[in-house]
Formats: sequence, structure tokens, C-alpha cells
Amino acid sequence: MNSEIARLFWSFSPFIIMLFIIGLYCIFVTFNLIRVLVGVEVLMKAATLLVIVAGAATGHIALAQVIVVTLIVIEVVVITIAAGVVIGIWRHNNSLDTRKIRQINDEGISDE
Amino acid sequence: MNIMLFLPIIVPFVSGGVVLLVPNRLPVLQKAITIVATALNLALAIFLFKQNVSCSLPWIGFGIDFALRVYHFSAFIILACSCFGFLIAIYSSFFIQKNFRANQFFSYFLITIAFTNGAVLADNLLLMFFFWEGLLLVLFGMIALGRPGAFKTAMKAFIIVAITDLCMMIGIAIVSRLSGTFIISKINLPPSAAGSVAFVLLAIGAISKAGSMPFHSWIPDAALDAPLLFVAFVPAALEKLLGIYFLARISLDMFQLSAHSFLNTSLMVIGSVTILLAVMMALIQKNYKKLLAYHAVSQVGYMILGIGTAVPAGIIGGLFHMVNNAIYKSGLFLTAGSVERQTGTTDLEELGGLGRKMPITFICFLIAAASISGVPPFNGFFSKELVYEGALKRGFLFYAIAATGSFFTAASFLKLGHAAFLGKVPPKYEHTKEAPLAMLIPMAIIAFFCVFFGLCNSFALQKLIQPVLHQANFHAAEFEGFKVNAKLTAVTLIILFAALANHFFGFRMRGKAIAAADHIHHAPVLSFFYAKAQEKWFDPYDIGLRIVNMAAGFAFRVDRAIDWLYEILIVKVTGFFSGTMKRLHTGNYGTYLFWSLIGLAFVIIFLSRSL
Amino acid sequence: MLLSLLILIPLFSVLVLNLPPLLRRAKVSFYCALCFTLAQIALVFFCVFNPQSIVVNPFGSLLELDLSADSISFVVLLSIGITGFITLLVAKYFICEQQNEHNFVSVLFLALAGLNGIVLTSDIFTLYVFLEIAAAASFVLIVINRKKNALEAAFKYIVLSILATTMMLSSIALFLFIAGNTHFASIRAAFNYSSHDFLLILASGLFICGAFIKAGVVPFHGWLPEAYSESPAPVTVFLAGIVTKTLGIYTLIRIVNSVFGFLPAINNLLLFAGAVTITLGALGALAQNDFKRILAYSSISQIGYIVLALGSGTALGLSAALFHFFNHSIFKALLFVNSAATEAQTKTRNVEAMGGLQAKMPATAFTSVIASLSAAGVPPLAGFWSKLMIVIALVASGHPLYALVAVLASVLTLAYLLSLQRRVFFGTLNADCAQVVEARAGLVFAAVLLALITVGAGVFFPFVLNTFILPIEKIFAG
Amino acid sequence: MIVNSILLIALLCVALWAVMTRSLLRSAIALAIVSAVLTMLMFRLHSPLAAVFELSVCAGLIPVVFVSAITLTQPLSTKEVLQHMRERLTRFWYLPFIIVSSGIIFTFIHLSSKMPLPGAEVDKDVRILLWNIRPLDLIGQILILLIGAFGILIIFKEKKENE
Repeated sequence: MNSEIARLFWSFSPFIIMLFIIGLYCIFVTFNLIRVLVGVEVLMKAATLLVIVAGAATGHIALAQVIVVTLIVIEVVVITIAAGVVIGIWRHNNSLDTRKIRQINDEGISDE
Repeated sequence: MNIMLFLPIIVPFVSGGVVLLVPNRLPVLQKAITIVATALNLALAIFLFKQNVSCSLPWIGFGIDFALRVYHFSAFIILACSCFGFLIAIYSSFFIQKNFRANQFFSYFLITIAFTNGAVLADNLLLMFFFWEGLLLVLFGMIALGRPGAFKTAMKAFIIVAITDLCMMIGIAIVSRLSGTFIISKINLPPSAAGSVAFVLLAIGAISKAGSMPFHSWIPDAALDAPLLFVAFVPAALEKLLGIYFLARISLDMFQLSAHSFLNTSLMVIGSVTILLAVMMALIQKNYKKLLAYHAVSQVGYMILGIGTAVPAGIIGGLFHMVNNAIYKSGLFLTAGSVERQTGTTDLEELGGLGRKMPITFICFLIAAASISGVPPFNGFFSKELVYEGALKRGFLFYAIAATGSFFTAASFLKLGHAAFLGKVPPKYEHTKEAPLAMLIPMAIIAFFCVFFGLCNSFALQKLIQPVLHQANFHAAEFEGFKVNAKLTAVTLIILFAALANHFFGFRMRGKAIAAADHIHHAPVLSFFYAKAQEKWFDPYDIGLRIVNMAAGFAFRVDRAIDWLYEILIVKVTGFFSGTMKRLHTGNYGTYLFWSLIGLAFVIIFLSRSL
Repeated sequence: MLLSLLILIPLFSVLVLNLPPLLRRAKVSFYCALCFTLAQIALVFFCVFNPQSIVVNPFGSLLELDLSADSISFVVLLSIGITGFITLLVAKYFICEQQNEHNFVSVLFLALAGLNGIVLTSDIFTLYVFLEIAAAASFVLIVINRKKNALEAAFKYIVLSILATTMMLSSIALFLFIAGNTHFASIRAAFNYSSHDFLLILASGLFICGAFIKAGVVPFHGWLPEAYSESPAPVTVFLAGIVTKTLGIYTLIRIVNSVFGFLPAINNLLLFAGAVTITLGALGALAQNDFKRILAYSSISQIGYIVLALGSGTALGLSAALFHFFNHSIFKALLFVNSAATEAQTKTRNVEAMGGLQAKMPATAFTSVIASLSAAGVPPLAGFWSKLMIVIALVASGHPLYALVAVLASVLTLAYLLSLQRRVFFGTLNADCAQVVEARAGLVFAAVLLALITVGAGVFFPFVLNTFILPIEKIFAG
Repeated sequence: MIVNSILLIALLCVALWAVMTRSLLRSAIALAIVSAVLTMLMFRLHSPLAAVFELSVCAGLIPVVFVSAITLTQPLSTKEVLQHMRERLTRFWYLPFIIVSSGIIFTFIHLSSKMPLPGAEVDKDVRILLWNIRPLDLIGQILILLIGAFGILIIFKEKKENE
């Protein structure tokens, strides 16, 4: 593996890391369930970019494309299911507030 | 021939399975199967006695075979176990009450015999451990069969024994690593640090099986809660034989211990502490069975002390005491059984004057009690003298403790006998009758053995103990008869008289036989410790429970603390970034995410440091 | 390859069962699924005894799938078959609506296909694809009854799971960069020649963490207690019995064995994580009052044992890990079946509100005692052997301290399981439970079946060992 | 390399906007733009197939999922949103074409800029790779799409009954 290949990879990597941080930041900070899914999307975008860059940098771009295609299908389904779950929660709570989903029956110490 | 070795395991196990299927409507059939199976087992044990064969079948691979071996020692233990099994089976034919899950009891009883035989015969450490742990399961079942509250006791016993068995598991793993084999007869480890650890772990398993302190605390509870036959058979006889057998195996064959090593000394310390503390507890008991149970613990101390001395007299004494103790202790429990069956109680406050109503039981009790107190010429006397002699060679302190134990033993049995069998008959028990014949015969046989092993101790030593020690170049013949140290005998006699005097002193003072030991109970310093002991302050199991509860509570608070820390931390960080405190918050999943990211960081750091 | 049927049959059954409206019947699909799980068990036994038949391709050159199966796969495939069967038995009583039951069976089919795919593939990206399939199917299964708590638990599970996904995906991308391929063998080779030390560490660490999240190893375990306790009963059996284990533990075993090849650094990491997980899981279980939560924490603790065994880095450790994998999926499924039975009969999960049920539900009580004893490692039950193997493996590989942790924690296991038994089945009968009767026949059947497997695998351990466990030693890649 | 850098910085900015903006609807639109920028980057990195796929699914389908989730949960009336979307569709129908063609142009830009990508040789055709070497991934795609279908069926059934 020559250094030129590595350079492409390394030049992309700070941006990918930043993208990861943005996604995680979003998940951590928000109150809103849908906003959490936005953060998740950003994370997935970062991962997709990482795969493509890795493929391009090593010349296995075909393999990387196959991976990305499959990845996108999975991403859509998972996000759809997650959105469905969010809507389900909204129907019960009538709110998208993450604070409302802390469960009441949290672990408690037994009286013994 | 080789197949004969499997029969002592298979016969009781299969018949145990059969008994389980017999409904409780047919008690006669259950008892018949049990008696026949134990008789067969006895016959097999007699046949195997004096044989020296081994065989093995391929088992689970990794060089672990189903290897069995019978030789002098194991044959002798098996013979003793099957004798007791047979006697208890006869005794039980009258003892089992109605509404009792008798099929389970008999089934567990037979399976216990099968597993004990297996553990004794096994020539492979893992196979032995398999049977050893299996015994735990039946132990649990048998205790849980007792009166309604017995489940708690069963659990206590289970956990205590399980912990020590797990220690044994590690010990076995270390031994196999050091010696490269699981075959017991091939293991002979020279002294080493890892070897010492392994020895300690295995010894913990052995002495806890034998019921020594600090692993004893379930036995007194079980005496009250569990079925009496179980107590008479398992903790009183079987487990002593098995535990001391294994202790002797590891300290004589498997490890080369130097005579005055730290390990031997610590065994002696455990032995003497057990003798003293357990007997002190026994002294103040007001219940027939519980008093006996504490003695069952105390007597183990003599055996461990004897084996720990590592001098010929002590080892021979310890092994001899193991046999004698099994005899008189199960005899004593059987007398308790008779009393319980005829009067319905074992509370000493209520009993009295039964000697006239139940003369044969009384005589058997007298013999066994004399034996356990070490009155010449009963068997207990000879084995105790040997242990004393061994202990004296290793230090006066050990001897003094053992002798003190003897004093308290005698005192407590004087109290017990006086309270239960002498004095006035309470009006309730005016019409008490002697126990049925099938219960008297086993007691009589046991009493006979007490006398026989005492008077003909040379027979017992030569035929039973000597073959065990042939490798060690000991000569049991040297210790026959009254050739033991005359001074020691004199001291023993003095101690016995002192106990008698003490009893009459207490009796005079309080005017009641049952209160004859109260002046010791209420002595200035002792009363404090007694009170604490009654509150289970010294029970390792209860201490353990408290610690575990505390740890669980602590873990719970740490959990909360992380939660709290996280909220504060995230609030600060995000406040720094966005300037708005309100937008900050997470549900619980945020905490989990946070943990996961911390974990990720940890993993990466861990890997990059060590790669 | 013959085993490709295990992926393709569920796919086609779902298509066939849903396309014509006539066949959209819960009963038809239910019995189809039942037959499939039994066929899977039979197929595994067939392949174990006829190893040459594994390479037979039923489709000829029409469809060639890149699958491989070895002794590790067989153990896991067997567990999948058994747990799937039990899940279906339990589901009969807990998924009320007809149409929902049909959908449940369809998703279960897809989940089984996903699990089988995980086990059979030998490519790290395909592994990830099937991982997502099984995970997505389990999200849907958790919310099948659209209960509030289940939805919330599912949301947390999804978020954590997506984090795991992202980690694994990044790691796959890094492996692609380092090795130029995603096949196990090429990545393995890259470990020998590659100069990207830091990237290798990063990639391995990310993948291991992803697997840890999916398996619920402490401190990645947060989602697990809630997801287990709030799912409908059959889904809990399925999740606890096999899904998290295949998703997390099997993946970990496969990657450690086939890709990392038991590097010392990774072994140490696994040992440490395993010990922490065992202890904290057991302590967590001690403090609970909810039947299913106790079992969930117990699952965490038992998963720690498997990780610990794997960390010993020896052939025996690998075998022990796999055997404990099998045992745990059996006895934990059994305990969850019992919890389902008591929940159905008493309408509560709070163990304080139960008590003395042994008199009312003897079969449930008996089987749950067997499961607890197996979990605590009492012979001759199967759990004894796996724990013994774990301890021996740890000591033999020179980690006596970890062996001590394993042994001490097994005391804790004993403590919380026996206290659970005491509070639920023994003791005095709770007044509220006076009207309780034994659970439905199907539940009792499932429980007894699992108990028989536990006892059978212990008593006939030599057979199990020679058939399934010993071959694992041969493929040990340390 | 400069083009790449500009695209990457744009990607970051849009992502940050998606995360920071107060309106959920805007956030969803920003996500679509993130996908579009990513598509261009993919063209730059010689992966046109993946790029088109990303554009059609991630920039097309996922915003729909988000927007429907937002409409179902927010007091915005359905009609309003539909109106909004229709407007957008009619107004920006040419956007995908622009993105694709600009992507292709970008591909050529780097060819002329004498700075070829190191691993530019395309070893295999993507379709052949997917069909012949990795059919398992295809099966996986079918399986997960089925799961998605059932998921929607299960979660939204109640809604159907209500209406």
C-alpha cells in the first residue's frame, strides 16, 4: 500500500470524524425523538462516506459500491421502522419529548 | 470382576429412581425396595473389601475417563457407609410418618448412597467432583423435605456447600495443571506455592463436607428443620466419612507435606477451634437434636486435629475417631429419633424420666454418650487418646484445647442424659412406651459396635486402619490397647470427674438438670458471646448475606451516581456549546449511549496500549 | 451448499404465505414455521453426522452462495432451531389477534433467516447485513402488540443498536481499507503484513464494541433489561434465547476465531470485560423485584461467562464458550417460558406479589428449579459441565484470578436464582394467588421439553461433547 | 483536491444545519441536501452507481419518511404539508438532473486536473459483482425490505382501522 493511497484516506478522515461528532452531538443534545433520528441519519452518512473512501483509496471501488447500495437499503428500512416506533410512542404519550420516555418502573432496590 | 466396581453406584442409583416412581400409597413397597437395595449394597461392600482393583471406561475425552479404583481405604469407607445405610434403612421402616413425601426421601437416600460410593471409588478428580457436587443436590432435596421452614435452611446449606465446592473446583483445576493428570492415584505433588494454594482449596472442600467450622452453620439449623433420619445419616455419618476420607487422601497421598509445615499447623488450628467453639455452643442448647448437631460439628475438630498433626499417633487417631464418631453419633441421633417418635418432642424442657419408660433406648444412649465423652473402655476413649498424644507432640496448647473440649462434651452429655432420661416423668408422658423393635435393633447394633471397637480396639486398628496406612510406614499395632501414655489417661479421667463434679455443682445451684450448664452460659464474659452467637453474628452465611446486600445497594447507588454525573456533565458541556440550558437533556437511552461511548474509548485505549 | 436452504426456505415461505390471499391464515403459517424449525434441527443433526453432505448444492450452478459451516455454526444453528420452536409454542398464547399472529410468524421467519445467515456467512459485510436483518426483525417483534412500554424499550434498543451498527460499519470500512476485501480470510491475512497498526486497533476495537452492544456486555448493556422485560413473552424468549446471543456473542466468537485469531491483547480485553460483566450483571440481578428483569440481568451475567471463556484464548476455552452458549440459550429460554407462564396466570411480574406458586403450578416450579440449578452449575445438569470447562480453561491458560471471579460470581448466581425461586414458587402462598392454576398445556410442554434438553445434555454429556464440542477444537485458530 | 475539500466542507455545514435548525421540517430537507452533496462526492470518487442510488433513496425516500413522521406527530394539517410538498416538487423538479449532471461534470474535472485518484482502476463491474459474487447481499436486501413492509403493516395497522 503506497503512501499516495493513504493520503486520500487521511485527507478525508477528519471530515468523516467531524460528521460522526455532529451526529452524536445531535443524539445527545436533543429533546425530540425525531431529531434523534436525524442524528442517526448523519451517523449513517458518515459511515457511508467512510466505506466509499476506503474503497476508492484502495481501488476496490466496485466492492465499495456494492456495499453502499446494500447499506442504503438497510438504512431506509431501519429508519422507517424507527420512525414507526416514534409515531407509536407519540400516539401513547401525545408528545415527542425524550424526557417522557424514561420508564417509571426503573430498577429499584428490593426491600430485603 | 471389573463390572463389580460399578455396581455399588448403579444399584442404589437405579433403585433410587425406582422408589421415586412408587406412589406414597404403597409405603411397604418403598421400604422393601430401600431395605433390599441397602442390603445388596452392604453385600457388595463386603465383597469388595480387601480387593485391590481398578478399571476405567472412556468418558468425556480430554484424557478424562470414568476411572474407579477400590483399595483398602476406599473399600473400608464404603463398607462403613453401607453398614450405616442398611441400619438406617431398617430404622426408617418405622420412623417415617404419614403425609410425608416418602418416595422422594427414600429416593434421595439411595441416590446419596450411590453418589457417596461413586465419590469414594472415583480415581479421577473430575469424576469424584461430579459425584461430590451431585451429593449437594440431594442434600438440598433432603433438607427441603423437612418441616415448612426448611427451605431456607436448605438454601443456606446449599450456598455454603456450593461455595466450598467451587473452591474445590479451582483446586482441582490447579492440581491437574501442576501434575498434568486427573488420575488421583498418580498425583503426588511436591511442596510448592501453587501446590499449597491447591491444597488449601481442596482442604476447604473436604472440611466443609465434614462440617467443620467455619462451614458448619447449616448443620444445627438442619437438625431442627430437616427430617431426623437425614441428620442421623448424612451430616452425622456419611459426610464425616467422606470429608475426612478426602482430607486424608489429599494430605497423605496427593500432596507431600512436610511434617511441620504451615498447612498442617493451620489444619490443627481449625481443628482445635472447631472443637472448642462448637462444644461451647452445644453446652447451652436446650434441644436434644440441636445439642447433638453441635457435637457433630465439634467432633470433626478431633479428626482434623488428628490428621493435621502429621505424626503417626495423630493420623491413626483421627481416622479411628472418624469411624467411631460415625458410629456413636448416628447412634445418638437414632435415640433422639426414638424419643421424638414416642413422645413427639425433642425439647429438653418438656422431657424427663424417660429412662424407666424406654430402658433399651436409655442403655443405648448411655453407651453412645459414654463413648463420645471418652469414657474408657468405649471406642471414643481410644481414638481420643491417640489424638491427644499426637496433639501433645505438636504443642501443649492443642492438647489443652482438645482436653477442654472433652470436659465440655462430658458436661453437656451429663446434662442431656439427666434432663431427658432421669428425674421425674412429666404427667404428659406417663404412658410412653418403648420404641418398636425395628428401631431398637439398629440402635443396639450401633451400641454393640461402640463397645466392640472399644474392647477389641486392636482388631479395629489392625484390620481397618492399618491397611490404609501401609504406604506411610506407620504401625498401628504400636497404638493398641492401653499402651498409650498413662499420664494422658490419668488426665482424661480427671477431666471426666471434673465434668461430673461440675454437673452436680450446676444441678445443685439451679435445681434443674437442664439448667446444669447455665452457670457457664451466664458466666460474665461468655454470656456476651453466647448472646451474639445466638443472634448469628458469627455465622459466615449471615455475614455473607449482609455483605452481598450491601454490595448490591452500593452498585445501585453507583448506577444512580453515574446518572447524576452524566446529567451534570452533559448539561455543562452542551451549555458551553449552545448557550441554552433548556435544550439540554436526554432520556435514559442517552445514559446508555454515553456508557457505550466511554466503553468504546476504554476498549481502544486498552487495545492500543497492549498491541 | 445444503445449508443455504436455511436462508432460502424462510424467504420463500414468507413470499408464498403472503402472496395469495387464501394462504394468509395464521394457522397455516404457524404450522409452517413449526415444521421449519424442526426441519432445521433435523438438518443440523444430518449435517453433523454426514459432513460430506454439507457441500452438496441443491440448486446446482443456478445459485451459488458463498456460505460455510463448521462445528461452531452447528451448535448455534441447533440453538436457533430449538429456541425458534419454543418461541412459536409460547406465541400461540400471547399474540391475540389472528392477523397479528400471521404477521408475527412472518417476521419470525425473516428473523430466523437473518440469524441463520449470520451463522453461515464468511464475509464480514454479509455478516453485517444479516445482523441488521435480525436486529430489524427483532425491533418489529418487540412492538408487535403496540404497548407503550414496549415501544419505548424498542426505541432505546434501536438507538443503541444503530450506534453499534455505525461502529461495525466503520470497522468494516477500515478493514476494507486495510485488507482490500471483506472476506474473513483476507482480513486475517492483513493482520500479518499490514503496517497500519493504529487502524487495525481502531477497527478491531470498533467491531468488538459493536458486538458488545449487541450482546449487552457491561457497560454496553443499558438497553437490555428494558427490552427484555417489556417485550411480549414469546419475543422475550426469542430475544434472550438466541437473538442477542447470535447477534453479539456468535459474531464475537466468529470474529475472534476467524479474523483476529486470538491476539493476546484482545484476549485480555475479553477477560476483563467478561469478569466485569459477570459481576455487575449478577449484582444487578440481586437488586431486582421484577421477574423478567432479574432474568435479564442474569442474562447479562451469563453472557459474561461466555466472553470470559472466549478470552482464555485456548481451544478448550472456545469449546467451553460454545457449550455455555448452547446451555444458556436453553435454560434462559426455559426461565423466560416460566416467567411467561406465571405472568399469564397471576397477571403480574412482581415477585413480591407471588409466592407459594409451587403448589398451584407444580410443572412450572419444577422446571424452573431445574433451569436455576443448571444456571448455577450443579451436576448432572448441562450448566455444570460448561462452567467446569470454563474454569479449567481459565486455569489452564494461566488466569486463576479470573477463574476465581467466575467461581465467586457463580455463588451470586446461585443466590439470586434461589431467592427468585423462593419468592415465586416456595414459601407461603400469597393470598392473591389462591385462584391460580397451572399454565396452558403448550407452555408446560415447552418448559418440560427445555428441562429435558438441559438434563439430557448433562447426563449424556459425553455424547454431546464428542458430537458437537470436540470438533470445535479442531477449528481453533489461536 | 480543492473540489473535494469544498464539497466536504459543504457537507459538514449542511449537516450542522440539519442538526441545529429549530424546525424539524427544515432539518429533514437539510438531510436531503446532505445526501445530495454526498452523491457528488461519490461521483468524484468514481462510484456512479452508488451515487445514483444514494440520490434516489436517501435524498428521495428518507425525507418522505421524515416528513410523514413529522406530519403524523405535529399539529400541522396533512393538507398543508401535501400542498407544501407538491409546490416543492413542481418548483424543483429539475434538481435531481442538475445534481447528476454536475456530478458527472465533477468526474471529468478531476480527470482533467492531472490528479488521478490513486486507485482509479475499476476492477470489476458492479452488477456482475453483485449478482455473481455477492448474491447473499441481494437476498439480504430482499429480506430486509420484507421486514420493513411487515414493520409498517404492524405499526400502522391501528391507524388504518381508525380511519
